[in-house]
Amino acid sequence: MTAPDTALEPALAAKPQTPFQRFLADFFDSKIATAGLVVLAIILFVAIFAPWISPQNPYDLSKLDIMDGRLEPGTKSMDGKPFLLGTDDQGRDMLSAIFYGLRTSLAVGVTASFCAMILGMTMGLTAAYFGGLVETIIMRIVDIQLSFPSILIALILLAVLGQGVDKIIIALIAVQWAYYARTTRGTALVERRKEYIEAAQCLALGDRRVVFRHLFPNCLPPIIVVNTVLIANAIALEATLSFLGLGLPITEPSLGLLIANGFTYLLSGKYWISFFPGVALLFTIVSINLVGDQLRDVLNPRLQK
Amino acid sequence: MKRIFAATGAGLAAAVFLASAVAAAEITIGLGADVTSMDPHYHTLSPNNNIATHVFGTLIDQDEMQKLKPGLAESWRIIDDSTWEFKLRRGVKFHDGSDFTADDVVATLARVPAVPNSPAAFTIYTKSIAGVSVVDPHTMIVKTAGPYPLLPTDLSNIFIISQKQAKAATEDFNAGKAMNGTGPFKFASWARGDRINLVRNDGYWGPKPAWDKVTFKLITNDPSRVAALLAGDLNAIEIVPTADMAKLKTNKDINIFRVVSNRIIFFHLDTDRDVSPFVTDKQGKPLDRNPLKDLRVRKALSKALNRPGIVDRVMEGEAIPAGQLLPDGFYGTSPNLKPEAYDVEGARKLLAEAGYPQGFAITIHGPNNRYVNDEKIVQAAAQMFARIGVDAKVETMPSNVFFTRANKLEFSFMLVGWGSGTGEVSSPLRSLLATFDAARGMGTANRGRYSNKQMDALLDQALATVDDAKREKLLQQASEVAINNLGIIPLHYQVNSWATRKGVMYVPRTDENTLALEFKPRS
Amino acid sequence: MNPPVPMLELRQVSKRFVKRLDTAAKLGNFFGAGMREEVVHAVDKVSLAINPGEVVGLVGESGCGKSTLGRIVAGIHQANEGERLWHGRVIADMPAAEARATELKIQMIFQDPFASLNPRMRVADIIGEAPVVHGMVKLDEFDDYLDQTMRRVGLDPGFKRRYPHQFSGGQRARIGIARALAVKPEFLVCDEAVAALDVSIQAQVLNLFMKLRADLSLTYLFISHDLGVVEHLSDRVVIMYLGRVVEIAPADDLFRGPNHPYAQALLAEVPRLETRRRRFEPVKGEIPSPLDPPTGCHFHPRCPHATERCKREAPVLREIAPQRWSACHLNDAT
Amino acid sequence: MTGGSDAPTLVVENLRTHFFTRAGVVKAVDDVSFTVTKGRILGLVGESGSGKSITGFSIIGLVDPPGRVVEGRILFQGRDLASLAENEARKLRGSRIAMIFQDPMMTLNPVLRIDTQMIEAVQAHEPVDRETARQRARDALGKVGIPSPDERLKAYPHQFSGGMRQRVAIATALLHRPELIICDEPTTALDVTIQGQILYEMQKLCRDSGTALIWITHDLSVIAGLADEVCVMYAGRIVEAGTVDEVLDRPLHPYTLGLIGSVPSRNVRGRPLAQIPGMTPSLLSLPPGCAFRTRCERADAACMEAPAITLPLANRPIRCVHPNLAASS
Amino acid sequence: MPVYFIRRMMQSVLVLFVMSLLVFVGVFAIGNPIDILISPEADQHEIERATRALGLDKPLWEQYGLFVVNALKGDLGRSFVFNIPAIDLILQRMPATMELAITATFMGVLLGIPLGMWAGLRPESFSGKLIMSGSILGFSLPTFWVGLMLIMIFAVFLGWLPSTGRGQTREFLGVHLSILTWDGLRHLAMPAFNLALFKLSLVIRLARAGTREAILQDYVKFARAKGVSSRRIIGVHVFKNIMIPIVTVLGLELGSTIAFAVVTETVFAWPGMGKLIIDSINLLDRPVIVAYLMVIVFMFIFINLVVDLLYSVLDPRVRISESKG
Repeated sequence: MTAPDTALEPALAAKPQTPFQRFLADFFDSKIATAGLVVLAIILFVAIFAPWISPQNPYDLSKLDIMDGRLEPGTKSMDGKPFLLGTDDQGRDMLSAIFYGLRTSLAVGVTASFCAMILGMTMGLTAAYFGGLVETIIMRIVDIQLSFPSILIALILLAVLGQGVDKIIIALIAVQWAYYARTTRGTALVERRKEYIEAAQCLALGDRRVVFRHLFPNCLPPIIVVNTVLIANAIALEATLSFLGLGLPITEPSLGLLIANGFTYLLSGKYWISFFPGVALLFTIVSINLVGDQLRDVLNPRLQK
Repeated sequence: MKRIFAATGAGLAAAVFLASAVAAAEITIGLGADVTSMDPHYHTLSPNNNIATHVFGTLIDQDEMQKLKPGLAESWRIIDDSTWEFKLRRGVKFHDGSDFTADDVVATLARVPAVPNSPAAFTIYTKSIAGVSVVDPHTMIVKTAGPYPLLPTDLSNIFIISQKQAKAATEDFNAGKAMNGTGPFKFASWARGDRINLVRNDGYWGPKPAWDKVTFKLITNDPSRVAALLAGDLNAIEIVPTADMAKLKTNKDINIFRVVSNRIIFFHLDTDRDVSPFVTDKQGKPLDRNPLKDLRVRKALSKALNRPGIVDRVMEGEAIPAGQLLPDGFYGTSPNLKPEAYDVEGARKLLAEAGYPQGFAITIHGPNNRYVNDEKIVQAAAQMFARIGVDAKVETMPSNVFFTRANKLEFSFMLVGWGSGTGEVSSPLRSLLATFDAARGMGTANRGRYSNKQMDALLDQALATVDDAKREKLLQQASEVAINNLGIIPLHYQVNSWATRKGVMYVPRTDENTLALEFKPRS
Repeated sequence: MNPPVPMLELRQVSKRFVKRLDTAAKLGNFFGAGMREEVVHAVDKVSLAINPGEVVGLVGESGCGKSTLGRIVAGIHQANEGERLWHGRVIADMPAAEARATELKIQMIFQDPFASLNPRMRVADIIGEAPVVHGMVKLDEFDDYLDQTMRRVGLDPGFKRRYPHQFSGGQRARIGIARALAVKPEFLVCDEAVAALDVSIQAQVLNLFMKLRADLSLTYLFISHDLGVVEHLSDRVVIMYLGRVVEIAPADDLFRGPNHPYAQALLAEVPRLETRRRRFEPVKGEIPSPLDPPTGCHFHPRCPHATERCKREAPVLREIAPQRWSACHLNDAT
Repeated sequence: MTGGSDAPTLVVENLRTHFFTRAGVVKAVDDVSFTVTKGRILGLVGESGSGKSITGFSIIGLVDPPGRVVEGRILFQGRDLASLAENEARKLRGSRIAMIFQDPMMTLNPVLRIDTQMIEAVQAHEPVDRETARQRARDALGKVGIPSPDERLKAYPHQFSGGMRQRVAIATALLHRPELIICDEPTTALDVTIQGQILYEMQKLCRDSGTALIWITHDLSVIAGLADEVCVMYAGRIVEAGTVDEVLDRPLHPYTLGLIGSVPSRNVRGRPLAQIPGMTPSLLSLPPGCAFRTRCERADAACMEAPAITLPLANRPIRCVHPNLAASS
Repeated sequence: MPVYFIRRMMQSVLVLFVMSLLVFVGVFAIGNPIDILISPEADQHEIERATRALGLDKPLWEQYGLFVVNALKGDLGRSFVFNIPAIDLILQRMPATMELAITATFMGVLLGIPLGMWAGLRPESFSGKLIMSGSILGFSLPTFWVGLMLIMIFAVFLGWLPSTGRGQTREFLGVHLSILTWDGLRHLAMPAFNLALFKLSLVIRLARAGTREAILQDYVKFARAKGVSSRRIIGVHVFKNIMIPIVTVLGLELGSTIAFAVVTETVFAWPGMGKLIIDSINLLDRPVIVAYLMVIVFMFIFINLVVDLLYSVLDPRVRISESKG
């Protein structure tokens, strides 16, 4: 009567998936999200290999010739090189500039969000796990920070710090860490009350082990979702700050700065200086958001079955 | 089409009325910089002065080429080196109907230093005055501390208020209560940051303004301003963005008016210190001596600049290559000074002669929101320096940071500009190139700490010479010394431009002022 | 003859959950806002002794504190007051290493087969983590040990590389049991361990519990709201109401004739297969909020026999017959 | 299989409700037939995934996509509900047929007051003014034993306990004196003493007003005390039906037998329970033939054919080729 | 309730203190306002006079102390540039920004909720997917770019709407509002839409997610079982439930809408606070920066208060909690 039942449900037995495989299968279920991921992959490839695939190094001023400035897409330079997407006012090949700009934008967005994630997650986990005064202090700071518009914080911070990739990354981290801290703490508080954590405590596993082996991995999914959204936000915010004249140095333009530079030429019909970077930015943010949306759905425990 | 759209709406009567009134005698002008105060003596800032020029009069006016011409003073003469007599215009009335007399001038001069909290007072134009005496209501004597030939020029910047407003506070002007001048337009209203409304002063002593009502709209964003003009919301705009110039020129509905300005764009360079912070060898190690102290190096850098290229590509033709401090024809400019020709080979040779055959590395600093295309010019220059082996890095920043750092002498090589409000060459010579002497107000903007005894002597002499012809000679000599020695590297003069809807004409001005009086319907 | 030393004993254990006032609230009170700390007496001075090999059922309705009591026994919650003894020794006073060893002897089986397993760990890790961390098995023996543990609870060791979501509810319950068994416990606290399972699966798991008890001579504290399950499994039954124990009795005696009015009501309400088309005559009233429990005897508002005294005075748990304890003033009268 | 003398309130014939998911067609309800008579209680028993709840939803017409009633007739007082237009069906819902759900914490809209939710239920079927509707709601609350109904009408659901909310749901169901109430495990989430109260109310209601009741549950013990007839469901099909006494005392189907054996109170204390081996199969991948085959001790080659409903004894429909006739003697 | 206020007040005082300190140190670190404001021809004497006039000759801590003392008296200082009380300057500009932000929020709500609910009710339909794709675009497009595109299309090419500026205003309760005139409305339309785009996308997503979740809830099924019409279920049961997150998020977003007006105001030359803060940062007009931040913080506190109150109205489960959330 008490014979061990070894028969697993056939449906389950047929597909021995790891959570990751299951996650992949769910993810690719949506065509539009898959398309987003493909676009994102192309963008990432371009960004990473920009120095090897760009016709020109747009960041090296000695490679530019101002006499090539503002050429229309498809025209040839003075020494015969074609400019597929035209040039900007400095004679920068727009195609190369977009490749490099993607690189900068993504680097800024990803680095800033990643650093903010590390900082925010540490803070959030610390707050959730220790509780008490530590939690009160951390969460007050988070509250204060979140009760203030991000763009203003970035604006003032950048005014103080000055320009530069490092500066804008610092500003973006300062703006974003609080979101991670809040999300992490919220999730950690929910997960902490779950029975598997109690089980781990009951098994007399050490605090650190409980936090890092049990609590932390289960807090990750919402943070990953927040992360994709915030990377997109960081890229858009950087573009906006560049538009407002703060942010990156002019010689190493990100997509936002390229748009801002071309902005002045829009009404004069030289659309390509602003338009193509705008399209690149659009594709980047949309694809990240598409992927993020799908991640949200796939990782949402309530929609999971 | 717009009319039709408006007429279908609820505000039908008002819209039609407004629309027809525009055709009659109204003009709406888009301004590119914000007006901070209505007080004519609070802050010497071009947008403020521009509005004040409409409402208030000055003893001496500047014409469109900044030549002095009689204003509220019909004539003036020198009695001795430090005594001037002014004959005031008769029959001039303030907007409130009271007569203009010498007492108003006295009251004005007394108010100028008494405006509280001014961040940039008009006292820079009155400090030479030692005493004023009224001979009769229309004659007055002004005594200066020493020989001071620039008195008329300075006075052309002082707006005369009525003695009734002698004690008025800045707030009273801002609220419009004290806006009582002798100018061609009366103040009507000011919506801060948005618009200023003026109405015609029918009792104006000079030529009758063409407009019953003038509206200045403040649209600091360049494309927005152009768009507003194209959309027909504005009749005219100032500071036409260079980027849009080409397109606007081909637009049949738009007229463009351009004139060279009194603003020069140039590079200031550290010719003082033996080790300059941003000049290094190509590996980034400090050099044992500062190459910028070597005239040959400066010359090489100047030759490396393709001025016509910058004018054509960066400035879209809206600039003129510069060879000295003010465009030819301005008082004190030298006919002998011409823009340096673009000569890469010559530049390389000079560098080699100076001991830098491989070049060196330098960082060019510049503001990114102060001058037309400032950021782009710096980049273009960096490109050009790269061609003669000088590795130039570019660092631009908002002007608030830039000027604070520049004043602390943190830079080695920087892009700056200078507009001569006085319209003559002593202004840039004194501020940019004279040896720094804070107490005397010499070299106040000499951020390269250029110092040349010969130039200093010539300038001092000129500033004490009241005779115009003699002074001009001295100023020309001083210019030649400073420019040939490359105390600064001139780049170009900006071109001031205005764009109007078809049917409105403007007389472009070198001083950047946008005067409603000078807009005329095409007759 | 001295009574045997109980394996596990609780003495006057209380657990309160307090929502404290913050600075602002204190400041508000200074101006007369009249804010109070919210205190839930989840467990109120409960004493309990469990002998080796015994199965004690702990019964009560929602909010009665039975789960909290279970967690105190398992060492997950610390009691605010009172002592927990293991073979007569206070666990809190033991040296750290010994205390930890003791905690491992007391394990818990949880209710929710979904939430009680870490979704990001493989079955092998879920079961095997603790014995490895605590050095209870050598690495080269680990696989054998794991297989043996899995087989013991009726799981195919071939599935040890899988994740919890790939198992059915009943299998998950088995994984939870295997996890507890892996550290060689002597005492198991089962908190509603079968409540979430279907009847047919529930029967399998109950059978497993009984088999393990026989094989490994385990002692159980079996917490459940299902009187049928408790009746089937337990030697003795403890009934709780709003944080207090109202009756303790051997299972046979209790189901033959409950003493406490609450126990009587509870037993009367239990639907049974044997009773057909009965007329339900329910006990009146709602279960009060543990935030604001009634004065005196917590059950008095619903009790058909309540007197004035019941409103004022909380009855103590008294031994009314050998092995039978009850907390009711009615027992004083006779 | 009917025990009553009145005309049946509801006759379900060969009902099939399928869910068309990406993974395949889930036959949640597969060829289900039964009859409910006025004033009597039909128990629908099964474990999770047996299709008992979907049967309830199919009757009241609330099967959500991707689910769909694909076959069968649902005759309510002679009208076939399965063929009604949505608007016609809506008119029946809440007035002639009502339903009570499992989780009382979820069935009331948390942001609407009780009176709003009850008045809309009144006004959905009768064009009465608010005051009359409120009066009706108040009476209904009083009837299910809610004290001071006037006050409670103005309250929000969160101010009620679980038991009280279930009473409100019952009161709402009673507003139009329906002929049929479908109760989907309405006491599962409640404590024993509160369950007793609810069962009491429902029983009284059925006795007093002659409403027919379908009581869906997994708990055989509740059925034993409450129902008149019982249908046992397994994997979307009814495997056995009959009166409560017949089915519980003399189960014919091996599954019913196992189910009864699994109830602890039925067994000798401390002895192993008579369990059913294995686990409930996924509806997506049912074994061919009899769905219970893989867990059945009696299974043989004959079970590879899907068994049809047979009547081995009078009024004892069963879906099994090896009915346990010996036990029923 | 009183405790709730005390808690909010304590938080706000802390925020105000920290913000003002940061701005003081920040502006000090950026540069010297005199360098920007003064005429470059000014001599040493004039520079010193101006420095004294603006109180910048004192050490930073003393300047800050003075500011705190004055702020407690309700005086946030005078603008360096405009020489009028900074707070007046901001209050003059505030109606324009508030008008823009509130109009944008309303646009977002009025368009977003129906679209979002539609997409939530028909998640698999073409229109539902189209709405969602649109909302992702709205999320992703940088505000400034959209602003310029709007000007290009509606002002330059089509000539339907005025390109920039605020248009005619009419005074109402002492505040100049452009929403009260036809001309003003025409000017408001584009910037408000530009600013609303992000909110709109947000509302669509919230409404869609809320609807999708709500229609699966038992109470919706129960309402259907009661025979309630689907129009009432969607319009009352679902609607009231999705309003809770929307009101909360939008209320909190109103603050950042006001802040993000910086960009829209720059593009559309809208004379609001946002343009003022950018200019003030450029001119290092510290009193205005400080006063602006103070006003924003106060506004946030006020908005939070209103949101909390609204929240307790919309969601009866939430009292203005006497205990910590």
